[in-house]
Amino acid sequence: MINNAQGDLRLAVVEGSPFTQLPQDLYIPPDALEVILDAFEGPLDLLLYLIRRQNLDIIRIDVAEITRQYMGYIALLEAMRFDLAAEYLVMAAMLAEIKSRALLPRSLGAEDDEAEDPRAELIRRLLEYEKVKISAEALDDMPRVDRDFQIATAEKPDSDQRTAPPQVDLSELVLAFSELLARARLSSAHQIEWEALSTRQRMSQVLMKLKEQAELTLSELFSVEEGRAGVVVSFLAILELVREGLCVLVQAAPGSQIYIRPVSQDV
Amino acid sequence: MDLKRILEGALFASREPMSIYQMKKLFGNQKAPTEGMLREALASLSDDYQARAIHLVEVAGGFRFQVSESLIPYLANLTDDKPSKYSRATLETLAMIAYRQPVTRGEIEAVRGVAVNTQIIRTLKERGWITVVGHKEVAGRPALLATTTEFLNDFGLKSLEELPSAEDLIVSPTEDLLDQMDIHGE
Amino acid sequence: MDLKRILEGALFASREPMSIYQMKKLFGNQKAPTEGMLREALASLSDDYQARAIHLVEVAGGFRFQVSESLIPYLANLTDDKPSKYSRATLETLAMIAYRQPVTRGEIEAVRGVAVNTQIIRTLKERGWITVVGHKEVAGRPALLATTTEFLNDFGLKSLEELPSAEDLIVSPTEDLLDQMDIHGE
Repeated sequence: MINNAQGDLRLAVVEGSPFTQLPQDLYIPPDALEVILDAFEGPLDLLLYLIRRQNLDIIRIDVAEITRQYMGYIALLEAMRFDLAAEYLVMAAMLAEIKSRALLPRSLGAEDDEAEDPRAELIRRLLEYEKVKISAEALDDMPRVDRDFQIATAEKPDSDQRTAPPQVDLSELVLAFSELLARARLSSAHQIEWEALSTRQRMSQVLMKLKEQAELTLSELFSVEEGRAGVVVSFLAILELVREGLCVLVQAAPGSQIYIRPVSQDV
Repeated sequence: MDLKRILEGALFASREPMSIYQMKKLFGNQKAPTEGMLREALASLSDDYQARAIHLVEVAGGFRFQVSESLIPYLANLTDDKPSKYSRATLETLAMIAYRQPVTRGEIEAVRGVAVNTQIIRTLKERGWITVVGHKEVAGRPALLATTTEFLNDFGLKSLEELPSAEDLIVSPTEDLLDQMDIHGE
Repeated sequence: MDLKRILEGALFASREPMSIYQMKKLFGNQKAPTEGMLREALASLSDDYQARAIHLVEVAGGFRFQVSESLIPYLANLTDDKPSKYSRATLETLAMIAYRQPVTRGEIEAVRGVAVNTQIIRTLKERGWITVVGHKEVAGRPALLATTTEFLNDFGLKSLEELPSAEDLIVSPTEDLLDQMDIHGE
């Protein structure tokens, strides 16, 4: 068990080894920053991490030290031009305020102002957030349907034939898709150009054939009856499959038969 | 046919947990068994399956048969579909709703210290785990969110009280936090 | 765990009949039992259920547990005749697969902005409308989903090209979309 004096920052024990000099520990390899920012669920989470890392008790945090470290992260993140959520900056301002208050002489008749003590408020928020964080972990550890257990069912007896499956009208499907597109367009991040449906359909067909045969000659995928347009569609589909890394084309020697295969075959 | 057999067949035919009410409904116009009789038959049925790979369990929505957790590694070999994993943000939002319900999005944001993405709420609603139970009578009338019976069913719970107690997880910060950290130590 | 228990659990967890091939697949990289061993275990399992309300039966696609016909009158009391409907999430997922195939679950999620529940994929597969046509060679080798011939038949289409262009619909939402909505008017 750790036995350091509470609040003695220079004697924190991290993963079993004593730390006497915390500041160096703040260094983070630049490429890890993005990972770190992703890893935190917000300023409270970051603060909690800084506190925990030193095995400190939340209610005894040394605001000056934590502020220094927090500012260190923020400065690094800003230097790396990460888009910091405003919440991180609000927290920085709050910490700075607490720190400056702490520097003021103790009394000055401010004792009646207990409720407004920003340090107490910060500690309350940290404790509350930690509770949520731990509850979330506990929730995720609980056995969950489909992940940790399955529902046991048996087929209903024949004649009863399960209430007919839902019927879907073609227009419902189109409407669902157009609404989806409209929504995706709002979050314009997904402006992907897609090939014509005929090509995508052909891609599916090629993959389906490859599932049965594992290898096809190119000529097997073209059919004369489809005419020129059909050949073009097949050709585009094959190119797209190769481009998306779903298939490879193999030719033993120039001028010989060209084969198409799925990228890897589970034998 | 005896009561136990009827219940057994009906439970296996149903995908959703069956409540006592639904079990009574099985008998239509005939005289339905009493709740006591049903529970007795269920207990006996549960015994029958003691040594098998499936078990009768009770969750919020009623009773259902469940395949043992020990089968999961085998079943995982059958399918490509990996069960959805949820991000920390989603889990924390769900935890807030489960433990503090009914709660508004603003209240969740206040505790987590960050904005709650609309998509998280949508994911949880779509999963059927949360629902809007009303609106708070403050400016903007924000929706009050709560967990559903389906949430309890999917987590194998009979009621919210069975959720691990958040208070127990951190008893007293001053003393136990250090212990906690040792346990969860990264 | 013994073979019989594994098969029992798997058969109850599966929604479709299980073939001998799939039963072997349960064992992943471990040494799979032979067909003889499997059939022996199945026979013994079938005996275990002789006197119960469910039976192990062999159908075209393999083996499955089936609720005894004697339960039909009881189960009939449960069904209310309200026709079921697919959720919006299911329809959107199907639409994504129809229009963007072959597509991975991750790609569907990227456009929808919400995790796609395993359940939805399973429902659509069971309905016979979608199938796995391959795997994408990226981390995790996600399944590539596409629609089936049955999908085309059920929607009265000769080919996917006959799917109405959804892009056209959002170009002039004011007219077409409203018409569309009139059809279903909520």
